[in-house]
Amino acid sequence: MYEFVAFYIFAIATTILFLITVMSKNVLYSMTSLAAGMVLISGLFFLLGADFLGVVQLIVYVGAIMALYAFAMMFFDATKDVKEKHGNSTLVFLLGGLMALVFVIMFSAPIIGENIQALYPVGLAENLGVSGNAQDVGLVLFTKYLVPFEVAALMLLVAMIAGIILAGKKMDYSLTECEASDEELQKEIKKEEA
Amino acid sequence: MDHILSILIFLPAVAGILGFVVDKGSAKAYGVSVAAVELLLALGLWASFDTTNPGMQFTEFSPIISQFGISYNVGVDGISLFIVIMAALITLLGIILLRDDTKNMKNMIVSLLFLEMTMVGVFLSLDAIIFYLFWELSLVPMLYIIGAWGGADRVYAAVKFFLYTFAGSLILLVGLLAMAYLFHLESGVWSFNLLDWYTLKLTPDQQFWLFLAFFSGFAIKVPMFPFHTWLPWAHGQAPTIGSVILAAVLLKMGTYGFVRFSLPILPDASVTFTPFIMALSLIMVIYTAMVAFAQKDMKQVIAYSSVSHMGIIMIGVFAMNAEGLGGSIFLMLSHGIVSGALFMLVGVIYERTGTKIMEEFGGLAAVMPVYATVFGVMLMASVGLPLTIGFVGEFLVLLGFYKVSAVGTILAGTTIIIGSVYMLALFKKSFFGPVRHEKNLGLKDLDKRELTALLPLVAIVVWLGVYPKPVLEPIDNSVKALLVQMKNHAQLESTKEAIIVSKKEAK
Amino acid sequence: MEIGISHYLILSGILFSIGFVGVLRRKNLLMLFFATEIMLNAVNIAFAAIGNYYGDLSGQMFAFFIIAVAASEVAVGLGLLIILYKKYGSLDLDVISTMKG
Amino acid sequence: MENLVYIALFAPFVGSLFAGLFFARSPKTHLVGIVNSSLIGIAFIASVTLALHVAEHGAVHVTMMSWISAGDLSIPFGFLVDEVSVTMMLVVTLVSTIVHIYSTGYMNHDKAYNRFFAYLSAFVFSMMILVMSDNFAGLFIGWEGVGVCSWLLIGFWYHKEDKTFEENPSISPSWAANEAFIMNRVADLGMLVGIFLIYWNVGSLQYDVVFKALPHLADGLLVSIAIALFIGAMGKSAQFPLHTWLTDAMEGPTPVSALIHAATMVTAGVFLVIRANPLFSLDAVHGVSMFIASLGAFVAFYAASMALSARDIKRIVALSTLSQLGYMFAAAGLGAYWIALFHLAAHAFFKALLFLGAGNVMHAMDDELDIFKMGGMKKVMMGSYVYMGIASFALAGLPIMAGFYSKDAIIETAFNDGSFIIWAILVITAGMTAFYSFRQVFFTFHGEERYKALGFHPHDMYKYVLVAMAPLAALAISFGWFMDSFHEFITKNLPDYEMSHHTHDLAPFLGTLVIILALTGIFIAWKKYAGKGADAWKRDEEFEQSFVYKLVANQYYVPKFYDEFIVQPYTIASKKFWEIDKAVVDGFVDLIGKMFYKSGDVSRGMQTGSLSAYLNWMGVGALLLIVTAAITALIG
Repeated sequence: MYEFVAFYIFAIATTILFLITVMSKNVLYSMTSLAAGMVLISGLFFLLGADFLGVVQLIVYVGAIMALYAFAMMFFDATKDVKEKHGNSTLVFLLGGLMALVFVIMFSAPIIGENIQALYPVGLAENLGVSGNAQDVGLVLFTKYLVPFEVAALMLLVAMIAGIILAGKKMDYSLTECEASDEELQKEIKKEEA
Repeated sequence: MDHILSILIFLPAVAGILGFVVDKGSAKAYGVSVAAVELLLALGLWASFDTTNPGMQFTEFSPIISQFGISYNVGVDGISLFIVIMAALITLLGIILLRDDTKNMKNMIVSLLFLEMTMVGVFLSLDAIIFYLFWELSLVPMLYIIGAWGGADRVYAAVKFFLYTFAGSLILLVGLLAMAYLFHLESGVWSFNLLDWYTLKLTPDQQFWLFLAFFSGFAIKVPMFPFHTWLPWAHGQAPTIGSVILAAVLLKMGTYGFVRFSLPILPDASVTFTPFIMALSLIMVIYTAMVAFAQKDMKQVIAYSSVSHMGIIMIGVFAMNAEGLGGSIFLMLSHGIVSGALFMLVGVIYERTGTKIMEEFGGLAAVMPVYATVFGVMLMASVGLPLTIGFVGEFLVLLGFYKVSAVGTILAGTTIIIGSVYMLALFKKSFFGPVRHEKNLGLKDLDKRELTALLPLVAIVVWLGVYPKPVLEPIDNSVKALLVQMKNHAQLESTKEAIIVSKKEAK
Repeated sequence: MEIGISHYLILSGILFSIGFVGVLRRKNLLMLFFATEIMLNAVNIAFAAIGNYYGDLSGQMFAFFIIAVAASEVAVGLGLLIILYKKYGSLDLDVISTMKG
Repeated sequence: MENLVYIALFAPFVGSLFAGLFFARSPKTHLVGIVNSSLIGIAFIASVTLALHVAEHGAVHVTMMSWISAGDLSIPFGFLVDEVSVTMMLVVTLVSTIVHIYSTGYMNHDKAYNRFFAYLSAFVFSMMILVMSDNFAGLFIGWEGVGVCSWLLIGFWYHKEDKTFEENPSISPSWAANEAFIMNRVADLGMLVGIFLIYWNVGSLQYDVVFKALPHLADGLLVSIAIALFIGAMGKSAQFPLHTWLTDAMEGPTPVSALIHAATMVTAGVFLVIRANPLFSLDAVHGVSMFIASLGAFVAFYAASMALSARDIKRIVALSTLSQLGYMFAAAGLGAYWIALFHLAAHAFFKALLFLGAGNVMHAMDDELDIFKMGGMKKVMMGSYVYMGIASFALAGLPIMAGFYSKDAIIETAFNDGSFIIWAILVITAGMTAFYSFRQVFFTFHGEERYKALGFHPHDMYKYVLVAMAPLAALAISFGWFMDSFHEFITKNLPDYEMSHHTHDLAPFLGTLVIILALTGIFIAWKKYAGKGADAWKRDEEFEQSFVYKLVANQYYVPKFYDEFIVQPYTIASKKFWEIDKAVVDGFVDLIGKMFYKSGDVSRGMQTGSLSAYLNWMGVGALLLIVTAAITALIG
């Protein structure tokens, strides 16, 4: 009963919050509701017994990614309403609705393949005398998924460097197309000289 | 002699790669010498070939992907031996005939050498995947030859040639994979080895669909009516050497495919489809011969005549007796030699006058007597005059097919009438009558380079016309073995009846 | 009332569709990023749910990697967005379309 | 003896190679003419020796080597010299020798003198293969070989331009050559079918094997084989309806017409029927044989009627050849094979003589062919006049002459067989033959000297040429005297044909009837055409407007018919097919290609460059994929 209530609360709340994210004209509202939705999703993870994942979700998504968005927002004009064209929104909702419908049909249909066996069953760590989700995850992550994990680490490093280079250095100049901004710069310089 | 087949296949390829570093001026000499070595090797193969053994000889086998039974597997028998020799010969003579001022000579030589590799590879491979590899690779050099050295519409022609034949061979590939899958189902192991496939007994229903898949690949290559329209375009736009090799060797890949794949693997379906093939072939023979008669361009006449003759070859392949099948393989050789020579001859006059339209000529016999004589010999071989190479094959094919259908043979036999109609009309328009243009009066007769390329062909035309035995005997042996294998392999009684290895046995 | 895997999957599908609608509807690049995040999270839920259902940790593992990918995507993507904004002064997709066929 | 067979066979071939390979491009040299003539002469001498040997010891059979062997089929190059083939060999080599010698004079002024001898000797070689071969495939080699040589030689003056049908019914040498080749090929197809039938039912193509097996075959099959082979014979021997090429073949040089289109090649069809007599004399194929005889009689009359009005000196002779071939077929069809062969030989001699004489006239008249432009030429061309006179007497079948014996025998055969219609036609034709051949002689050599007014300066042929023609003249006169010994010689191999007593008793009467008719024909010709003075220039214009004259003069409109109903429709159909090929067959292929281009063009609109549009499309695609996946999952 407890799970039932918790699931529905989380589910309905995330749905509403994400709908706000998608529909809102204001970037700030969108971002805020997105962050809130993320938090609630971590709740779902806890419900599913994926404690570690829930924590990671909280730390990485809400802590890191949303913070990144928030900082990025400073470069843009966040107060302005986002201009949207709603010319073919019926098509969009039709597609989205159809998609949702298909998913619902798909997933509510009896699940086929009952004979699938777990490759890395929960409770692996119990053999070692310890228990808990974090322990299980650690065991699998650093044995079977060691190479992907390291690759992911490398990817994050590369992404970090890329982010820094793209956004960080020489914030005044455009790195890709210089001519336009150069002219502007020169104009400004001339103005200053004058 | 251990790895002679591999040497035969890869010598031109290696030489082709080395060809990139050869000096521009000596490219032709390089090409000639490589092709000559290749021809000598092929002749050496013939010399050490055991003519009494109908099976595969000089086989080489080394696995490539053993899980799927894909292996490098080559071998030669009486059926493929002479086609390989012909391919080597035609390539050599074609290179000799190249003009010294051909642009990008080096690239041309390299393309030709690669083409030679693929041609030899197709005829020697005994593994379906290797076969398919060479089969598709052969398109690439040809595409370049047409697309780079061709006439005004060369790109259209090259693309049409490529896409058309490529589309067909993709279906062939599906057929080959399906065949391997069926083999796997039956025997539990994967194998693309042709000789393994020969042992597989398929139900007539399976054979039906596989035959259709094989047919679409091979028939477009042959090219059978109504899939022939890429050919006039390709010939019309290709440079002389391209047309020569296309007509002489590349088309034979289609009929060879029928002989090597469709007949022995799918004997029941082959017999079931015989009326269908016969109908298409007869249309090919008569219809394209008539179209050839309507042409104004000399090269197009010969292009369409190629289609018409390929129809006769197809009829022979599906005669299902030793006479017809042996004859059709001989006819492949003879058509290769004759049509190759005819395209060379057209190239000669095109180089001199810059036109191939027959109306522009007239009276060439007086201006270029040697040229006219060589053309005349080839013309007579083309219309199947006895004691020329053309007769032996045509006679045997018609003789063999008579057993299958008398009416069909009479209709196919009209080729000797309508074939001579368009060829003689061509000859009359261009060689007889008064010289129509002043400028044609000063045309030079064949020079040494052209004679070197053409006289061997004339000699072969006469030699194999008078004494075809050295070639016909190994072919006959292998063909009989093939028919025996088909007969043992057939599922239906009616098929067994239709296949006649020897009449004595039939009685 | 038992909450089964279907519930989670349906929720995941609905959230994914919401993200999908966002992707289709929004013209602002930043909003597109948000929508993408929603879709990624929806998938994460599905992974976690299925993993839970089968008692297998692989689902969670994939969710981890997805989070890692999402993080790097945001890092690079935001950098690109800033450059785009500086160049065009806007993040509207219709404004920055250059590859017309 | 074996060597002699090879000498007889290959001497002409050597000559052909000699002229063709070594002298093809060198200027005219008499060496070629002399060497080739002597090589053919050697072949003749070898043939004579062989004939003597055969007469004494029987047939010589040699096998040189195997030619084609595939499956069960095995065809050797085998040569059979028996009574029949040696007769043909004698005729061929003798006439060829004389024609070769004649040609050294006739072709003296021609640039392509060497080439001519190469072709002519090649023809003799092919003809020798044809008659000497011991199997049907070998026969077919010669059959096609003579066809090609005939094509080369008819088109010898290939440089002449095409004329309209009204100007020159043969259009041009090259056209006539092609016509001859193609028409022969039509018949060759029949022959090939016959060969196929024989092979699949007998298993061999050797004459002896085949003939031994024939009685065991089914009746229907035998009839088919006979019909197929006879179709082949019809083409080569120019029987109706495949006859038009023969008159057009006169475009070739006259020695060619004499050798190929009168004496030897055109008789190949008759030879085939004689050779295959075990087949044609079977009861089962009696119908076919009767058809052969009837067709022969019809052609005899049909050709003679056309000859009545022809004005072209060579056409007259060609048509008379056609007519005489009809006689031969009539005899062969009625079972009198040896008489057919006898007439074949006799005809070869006098017809060659006639042609060579006509050649002399042409030579003298600068290749003018119209007999209306000649007349009274016996003064200037005494030698040719005598020769042509002798040949015409022989052709008309007057007593003592060769033609009398052979033709009379054929007419008697028809009478004996009880085929009175054939008999009547042949008798009437004999009268017509006498008329037209002497019409030609009188027009040319007697009467008003019209050529003078037209500015010709004729002179007779070289002396040595005239001397060389003498053997032919001698044989044209005397060949008939050897009828009995020939009969004895040939019936060792061919079935004898016995006249009934009734016929035998009536023979003198029948002979006289024929002679009277012939003499009447000659007399009418004399009355009408040998006159002098102004009358000689006049032509019966009223008659020339009549339907019958027009019909005959236009060769019964058969060439017109062929042109209208075969050549033209074929050409039009070819062009239509080409258009169909381009528009429909190729068009369909291009349509597929265009479809792809078009779809690309249409879908190019999707590339708006706007990312959101792309995303929309991606959404559609994703949805489609998911739907597909869902449906597959549901089905599976």
